[in-house]
Amino acid sequence: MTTVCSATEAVADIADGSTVLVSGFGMAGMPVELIDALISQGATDLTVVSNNAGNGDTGLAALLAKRRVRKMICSFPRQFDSWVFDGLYRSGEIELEVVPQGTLAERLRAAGAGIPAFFCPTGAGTMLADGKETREIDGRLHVLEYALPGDVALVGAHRADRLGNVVYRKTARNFGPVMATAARTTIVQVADVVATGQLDPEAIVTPSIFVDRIVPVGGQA
Amino acid sequence: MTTVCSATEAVADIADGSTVLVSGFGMAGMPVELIDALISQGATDLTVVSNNAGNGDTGLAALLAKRRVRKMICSFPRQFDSWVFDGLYRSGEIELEVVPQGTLAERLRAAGAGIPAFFCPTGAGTMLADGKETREIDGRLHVLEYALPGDVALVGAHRADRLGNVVYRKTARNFGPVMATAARTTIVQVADVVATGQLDPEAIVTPSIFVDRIVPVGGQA
Amino acid sequence: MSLGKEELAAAIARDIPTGSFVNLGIGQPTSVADYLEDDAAVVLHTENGMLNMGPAAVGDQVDPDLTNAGKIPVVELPGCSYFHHADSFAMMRGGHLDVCVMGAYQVSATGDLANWHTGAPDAIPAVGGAMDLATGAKRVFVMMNLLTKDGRPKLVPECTYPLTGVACVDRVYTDMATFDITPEGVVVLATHGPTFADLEELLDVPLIAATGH
Amino acid sequence: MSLGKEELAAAIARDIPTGSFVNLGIGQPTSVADYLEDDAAVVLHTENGMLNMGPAAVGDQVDPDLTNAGKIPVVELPGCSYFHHADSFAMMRGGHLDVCVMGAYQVSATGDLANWHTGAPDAIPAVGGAMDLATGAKRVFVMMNLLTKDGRPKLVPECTYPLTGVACVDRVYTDMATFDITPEGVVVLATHGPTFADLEELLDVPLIAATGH
Repeated sequence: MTTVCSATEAVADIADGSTVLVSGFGMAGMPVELIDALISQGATDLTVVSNNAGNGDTGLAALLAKRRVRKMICSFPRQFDSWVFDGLYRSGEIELEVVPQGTLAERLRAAGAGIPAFFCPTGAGTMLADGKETREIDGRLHVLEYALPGDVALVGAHRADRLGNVVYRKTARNFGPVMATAARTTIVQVADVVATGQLDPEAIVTPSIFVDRIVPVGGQA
Repeated sequence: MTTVCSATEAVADIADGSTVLVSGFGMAGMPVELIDALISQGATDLTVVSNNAGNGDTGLAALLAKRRVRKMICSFPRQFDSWVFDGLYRSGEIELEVVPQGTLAERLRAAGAGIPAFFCPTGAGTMLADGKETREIDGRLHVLEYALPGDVALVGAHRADRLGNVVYRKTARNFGPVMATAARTTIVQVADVVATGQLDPEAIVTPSIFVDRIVPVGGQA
Repeated sequence: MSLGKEELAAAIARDIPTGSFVNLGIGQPTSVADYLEDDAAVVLHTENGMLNMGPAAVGDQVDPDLTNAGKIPVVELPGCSYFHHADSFAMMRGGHLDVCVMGAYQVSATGDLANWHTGAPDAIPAVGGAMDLATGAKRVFVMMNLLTKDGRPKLVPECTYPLTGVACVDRVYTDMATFDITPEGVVVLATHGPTFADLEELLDVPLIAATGH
Repeated sequence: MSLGKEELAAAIARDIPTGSFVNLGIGQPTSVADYLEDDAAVVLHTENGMLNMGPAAVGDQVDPDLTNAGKIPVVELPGCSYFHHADSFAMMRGGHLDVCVMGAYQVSATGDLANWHTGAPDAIPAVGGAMDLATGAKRVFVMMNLLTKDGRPKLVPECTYPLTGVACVDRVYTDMATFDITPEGVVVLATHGPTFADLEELLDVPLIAATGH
């Protein structure tokens, strides 16, 4: 059952050592207000799964700067404005697991879909497959990849109804829908909350079954 | 690139021995006009993948009655109105592979997503796992299931734009979207075709990249 | 007095926690929906691709594009959503459903479920979504008569019918008693007519009295 | 005369079949879009979840929720659609993209691609969608200069940089020549300035003249 609450309430029970899935591709879909609340809340020793490793000095980068993250699992940490991560990485203060972007998305989907492992052609024969089980299927080499579940997902979305159904906006959708399925507790920040029945049932992207907490944060709706 | 054409044109090149994916759950989403065209076209020795094995005497049941289908792969062949299939099965005139409904959907999705095989908890320890590779992962037994691609998908949908983007209607969506991704050639029948740009980009369920041929058949729009 | 089918459905409905996401199997379990109170805010899932499914459609409400898993026309409830079959079963297999209610031919003392196939040589096997539900739902409730028509127990030491799932059943609601399948054994939660001793006599399965009985 | 970057982009655009679904990699390959004719009906895919992506947004068009894979704001084209990351990469991995165009550090004579990591000990590895594209697209086009800044060939017998994908490149467009990677070997499709003999001299890779050259 989905509750509508404040960012502070929503992140209150995130424990030290949690695996936190953070949506967004660059800043599009990044749950900035939820991350700010998590920073205030103080949980540390986190593993963060997100496509990038923070941009500029806000959001995920600010969480990293506070040294709350033990390990990043992402596809593309190095960007023109990822100086916070870069510094921590070069000084050996953060672990990094690099995963091809599509494999990252598929491992998250698998976690949400009850598929513990799957064979994947991506990365076969590269250093990202080092040490992994491989198998030739239909004449092609594949890597066995495992589901990547989270304790908590922090998702930036567009709008929700009071029941907890969620829609996204344009390419800000990106990782939100798969991360929402992959965590034990899913927290979604939205620009606004509408009455149940006000969203088109054919166009709901994340049904309420995946959503535990909705945090209205205002902004573009 | 998607073409808009008649049912007869759309099915003209389906070869004997093809694997044909047929959408629908009971009659909801069943591409009746495409199946009728396939019956007229005459292709035989087919493997048909569909949730059920035909209802009454029309659609898939009519194709079966013409003895064009060598093998059915489905989750639930036996229904109150599946007398055509029942007769063929009992007289040994058709092969049957029964697959749990969710595994059927996931094998189709895997085919469309470039995942050749995945571990699945469903059916582990049952007769439907007999002879299949199994593995214990995280303390639970799983079955290795393989992707199920089709040569052709026949999909019943609601509406398309001229570019080939497709939307469905209510629970008639069912297997259409995954089958559309899983076949080399995807043929979609719709009630009507609208101008490109007339469908909400946030609500398109099957993007045009998966659709080869659109067949407007009229009816409820 | 043993419970009638409607009383059984009502008893199950009472035990479903507020706000649960629930799948009711085809046949008898469907009737549980009739006893869910509105304020229980239970959301029904139907595996053919819908959440917040409403009751059976009547008259003009009938729409061939909107059915439940038993192919019976139904209606929408506010806040409903539609999704395709792979997403629907990902929901199930991924452990997102709180409860499913299914019928059964047999349940074993360790929670094995047999409800899809009689094993008869001339039977046409048809599994549908039964294995997915049995494997995926967080809690699997079975709703059945305790005895077959010819008086044999359906709660058994080991299933003789082909299995739907291994060690997947959490609770068994029957006309004569309600049982919890636990790591310690089969616990009799409530009796409807027979005494605990009657049940021990009837069943070839060791029974544990619920605390407080 | 060797081709400038813009001429190279135009040459690639001309070779993309009408109606293709195409992904253009971050950086130089993005410029291929500027040379696609409207009547070619090419549909651009961006892996962050969109088909029928339009050109870069200008002025009021800029919307932080609508970017390409390089995080540059873009606009919609009619018939565009949005989808999540798992669906977007399923599209890629599943072989639904007709063509992708990527840059490269090195391409081997057998079509191995190295374009994500220099292998330098202090480099921060960042693969993004490069491996998915290399593995998934039906045809992989590489767009690069034939030589590094210090004059070493980038079309090599075997890649020395870490691989992005094995035997995945179909065609290599460079400032000096265009090559097809075939089961028979590296075919020189066209030369831009150097002669076939010049290329044989320059590269440590056996070359085959295209039929008709």
